[in-house]
Amino acid sequence: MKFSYYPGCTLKTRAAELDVAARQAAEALGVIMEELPEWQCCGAVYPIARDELATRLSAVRALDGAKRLKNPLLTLCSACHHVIKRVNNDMQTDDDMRAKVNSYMDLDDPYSGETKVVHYLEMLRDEIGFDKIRERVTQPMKGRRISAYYGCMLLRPSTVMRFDNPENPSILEDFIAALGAEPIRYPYRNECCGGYISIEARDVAREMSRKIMNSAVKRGADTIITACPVCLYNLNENGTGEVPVVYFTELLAESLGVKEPEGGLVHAR
Amino acid sequence: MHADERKEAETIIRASGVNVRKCMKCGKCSATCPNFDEMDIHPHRFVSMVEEGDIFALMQSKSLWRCLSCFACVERCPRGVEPANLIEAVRLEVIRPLAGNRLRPEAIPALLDEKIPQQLIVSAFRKYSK
Amino acid sequence: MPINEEGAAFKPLIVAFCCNWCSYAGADLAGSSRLNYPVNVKVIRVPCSCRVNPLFILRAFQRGADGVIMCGCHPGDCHYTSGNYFARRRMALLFSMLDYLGIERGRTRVEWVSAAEGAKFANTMNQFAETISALGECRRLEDIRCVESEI
Amino acid sequence: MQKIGVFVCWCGSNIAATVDVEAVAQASLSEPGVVFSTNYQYMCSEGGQSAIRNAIAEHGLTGIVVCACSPRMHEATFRKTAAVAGLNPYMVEIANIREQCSWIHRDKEEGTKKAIILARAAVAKLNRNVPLIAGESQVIKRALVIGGGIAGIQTALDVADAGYEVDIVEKTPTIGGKMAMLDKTFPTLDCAACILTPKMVDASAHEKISLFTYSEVESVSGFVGNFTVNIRKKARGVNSDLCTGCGVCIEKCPSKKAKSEFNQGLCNRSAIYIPFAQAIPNVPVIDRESCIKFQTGKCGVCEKVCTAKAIDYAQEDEIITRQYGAIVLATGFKPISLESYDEFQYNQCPDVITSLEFERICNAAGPTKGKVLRPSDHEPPKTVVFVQCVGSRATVECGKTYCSKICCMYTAKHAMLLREKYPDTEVYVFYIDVRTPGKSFDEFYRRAVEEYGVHYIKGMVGKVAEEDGRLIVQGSDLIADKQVIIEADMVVLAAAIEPDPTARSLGTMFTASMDTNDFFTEAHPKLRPVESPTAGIYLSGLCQGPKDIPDTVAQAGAAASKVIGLLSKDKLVGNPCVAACNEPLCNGCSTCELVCPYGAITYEEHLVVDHGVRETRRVSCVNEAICQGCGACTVTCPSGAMDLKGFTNLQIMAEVDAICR
Repeated sequence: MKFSYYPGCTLKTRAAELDVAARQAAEALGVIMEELPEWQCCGAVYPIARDELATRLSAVRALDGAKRLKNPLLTLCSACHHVIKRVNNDMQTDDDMRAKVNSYMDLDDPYSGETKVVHYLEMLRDEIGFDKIRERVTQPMKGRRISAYYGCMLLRPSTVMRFDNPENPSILEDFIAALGAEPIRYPYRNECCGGYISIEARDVAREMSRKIMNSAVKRGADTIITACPVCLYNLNENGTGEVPVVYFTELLAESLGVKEPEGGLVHAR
Repeated sequence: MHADERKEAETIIRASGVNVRKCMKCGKCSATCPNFDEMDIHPHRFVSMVEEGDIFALMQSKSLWRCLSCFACVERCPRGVEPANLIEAVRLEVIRPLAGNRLRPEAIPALLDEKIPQQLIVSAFRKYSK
Repeated sequence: MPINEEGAAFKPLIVAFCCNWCSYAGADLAGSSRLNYPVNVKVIRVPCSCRVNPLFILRAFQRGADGVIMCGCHPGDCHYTSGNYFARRRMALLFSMLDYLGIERGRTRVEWVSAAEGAKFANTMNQFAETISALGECRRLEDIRCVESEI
Repeated sequence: MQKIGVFVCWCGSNIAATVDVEAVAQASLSEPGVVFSTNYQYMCSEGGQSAIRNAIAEHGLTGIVVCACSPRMHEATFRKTAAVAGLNPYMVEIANIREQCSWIHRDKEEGTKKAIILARAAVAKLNRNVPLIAGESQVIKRALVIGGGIAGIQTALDVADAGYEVDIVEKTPTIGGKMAMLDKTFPTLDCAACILTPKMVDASAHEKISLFTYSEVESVSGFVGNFTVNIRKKARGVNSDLCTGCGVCIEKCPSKKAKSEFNQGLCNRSAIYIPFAQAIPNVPVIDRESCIKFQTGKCGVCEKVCTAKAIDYAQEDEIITRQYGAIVLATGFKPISLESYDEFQYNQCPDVITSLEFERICNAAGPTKGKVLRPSDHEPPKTVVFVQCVGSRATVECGKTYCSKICCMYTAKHAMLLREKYPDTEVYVFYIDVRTPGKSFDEFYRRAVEEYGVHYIKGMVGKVAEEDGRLIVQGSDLIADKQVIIEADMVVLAAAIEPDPTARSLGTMFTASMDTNDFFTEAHPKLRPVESPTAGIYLSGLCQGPKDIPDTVAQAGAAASKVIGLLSKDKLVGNPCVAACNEPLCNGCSTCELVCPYGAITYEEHLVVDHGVRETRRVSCVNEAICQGCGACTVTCPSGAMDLKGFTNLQIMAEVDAICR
């Protein structure tokens, strides 16, 4: 199983754990993650406005890079996945946008959305299968009560993202169960953590993050996992601090026995 | 309506790709918004004010900087109206002209802590500046 | 838009065969919903799309039609249970033969329009007229004797 | 040579505004055969019709062209007019210059040109018309009603009371439908069972009505007045003739884990069951999926305890073939699935329920004996939130674009009943609009607000979250421009309603057309609201569109009167536009027989005169009573012997020529 991999800027710096653990786990699962030879920051927010052209180009470059290598494009950071998947959708469905982008990029072979964009979690679910992962787990997380925090970017808008049920997602819970832990569901797992607002109004992000964390803790979670560096930052820095928030890949690498345990749960506190 | 304002309304409708006339005024967007209390003009009013061409008031609105683009309103709207897209389009109208930026590069270092992920700064920058 | 010799904008002549139960009712609904479509679309009512003899279509092209469209009930919804299936197969063969004779594929079309699809009828006619406008006049099968005898 | 009169209608300004009617009348005078033309404000009015009759007499017309609205509207009218004046009704042609001309074209010059051409085409066709005489066919004096809810029951009773036999086919084990599940009915608050069960008993006791419950329509053939229908009687596993309805089998059945369909899955039932106490017939059914005997072969308790020896595990489905003159579709509705509305947590929280579930909870015969209790902990709720328009008026994929019509009223009813029974309970209703057009309806809703103190909040609910055993309802209050958070104990969702899923296959089977929402379409939305466009098929109740019980009963009666009108005729005048074989051209190849969907074509040895040679040949013969006039045979005939009266090859060719000239 081979993918072109788009790590994104944050995974090279502040969220290196997300990236490193993902690579370790992929290796153990026999998945080849081939980092795109050239990539740029995706821009972190999807350019909603239809007259925004330049801000779409870096995503298209990544998509076209994977197309030339004839690979599906694997993403890991929620924001990157959101941006790249939606820009890809524009290239598939918006004739006007496709024409403008292609005339700007001047590619030998025009790009029109041929690349399949796959999030790491989708890869685990659809390509490998959680049953297979359950078999590969060497250090099952018995007795652990883990909550998943989805955030916004992976789920919405569901008509484009097609990731999971946007109001009652289950992919991370299935993932947690596959690792041998007990998934703890709570109603705010798809509510916004505040995102970039914390740069301007930290109190707003604090209120939102606390509501999320409180809800999970009340139901007995001992850890929260996420796929998004901003979500992790907000929950850890603006939450109640009652339970650790880690990347899902860290847990994966740990239970597959390919990661030193001490690097895992004490992260970022 | 002022001619400039009418032009702004047209730009916003074009750039957002939203058909405001589809709105049936049920208020589910405002019911859904996680940051409702921080906004002076609420999502459902954004839709009706764009429909009425009341753009200058929207351009002054605090809501522009409080919408998180979480897409909950887009997801749950029963008629596919996409209020978040309208807010984005108005925000762009404010920051696109020179001196419209809300966030200046010089201001950033003071805002940082050592754990802030790059992605957060980039998103804030993309949302608040051009 | 193509311009003919007189300098007027070319308005293609389109003959539309519509079955009485679905498509003709759909065309009526387009009318009662006041949906515009080109004036040169002329509808001929037949009981069922399977009543459309290929000869009618050849005749239309022979007499100067620029495009012919046949509309019927959606597959499975034929008032006579199976008529539209016959029609679909007949037209597939006829259109392929017409293509061979030089009547481009774009000039012939089969579309299923139900009695509830007034908007679809109008849209279909608009698109079809646009396609044919782009193709220009169709003189390939025109019967020269008819034209001369009229002079 | 024909003597044709052309009559151009103004239709008030509907036609005259965009078509120069005088010019159309003048232009048609130059067409071959036309000897007279005129125009008039309303051709379909008595004045217009008498003008036609006079002209026929005065000018000795042999045919008329009426340039007016769609032939689907008034062709029949003008044919009658012609007949009164002594003209064969099939010597009438309509040029559709309203729906297909004046209403779609804004430019008067262009519109007039097109109208002239359409008139010319009609004249060209009429020049080749010949008088046609319609055949007659028998009417079988029995009606079939599909669906045994209030719509089907009412239609059946009305038809049976007029003296005709009626069969009701109902797919579930009992008649009664959705109304049997309801508690009270708006706006009078009388109990649904009290008004429905007597009707159910009447239907089962009526000597003219036969019930086929737990049965489905398998196939149909024939045409108006003469349908043949195969009905599949599904195996109950219980012999209805022997069963006494004592209920011992139900009591003793060891498998009691199946979800009760009648109680909306809020409680369980046994594998052998009757849906509810007043079910008709009072004969149990074995649900083979949950029956231990059928699943494992062991058990047989019901057989042992049945003193009447009515249990019959070996019973098989039975196909019954019956003939009918008329068929009524009364297939009803169901609430939509709330799978895609997880923001309301319907699938996650047991205390988030649908309105139909709430009906069962309110109902004295329901799972809680009429006490309003939370499904999760059987505690009475202190705060209840109703959410309206869940899935109605939505253009997104998972919703329905239409208004479900009944929700505003039943929600007001629920709110009122709750406040009456439990005055301490706070009741909130989130609404987008309150729609109460109906007799005493708005007064009813106002009573909920003014007398019962129900809190109506204009806005929608965005999210429901369960925290500490309570439901946090986050909604908007558009009047106050606020987001409100209500901590509730129960949330009731007014789910949109949609046609029963079986309607789709029945629609195909009966060629009864449907709209994009799978509601059956009526022959005319205003003037023929209870007839399907297919002759002999009638519509009753919610299968035609959202409606409440009073409307349903009214429509059921209307459908019954149409059925009675049909069944009261001894003979039906057929459609004379049928296929006809030109025998000298027929070579007896059988191709036409193969494509005929009705089996109307047979082969007979006939004496044929071909170019002066008399010989006996095998030729195709059309049974005019069976032929429906689709024309499939005419196109398939390799020798061109088959033609369709009223739509002959020459007629259609003439139209093509006229249009392309």
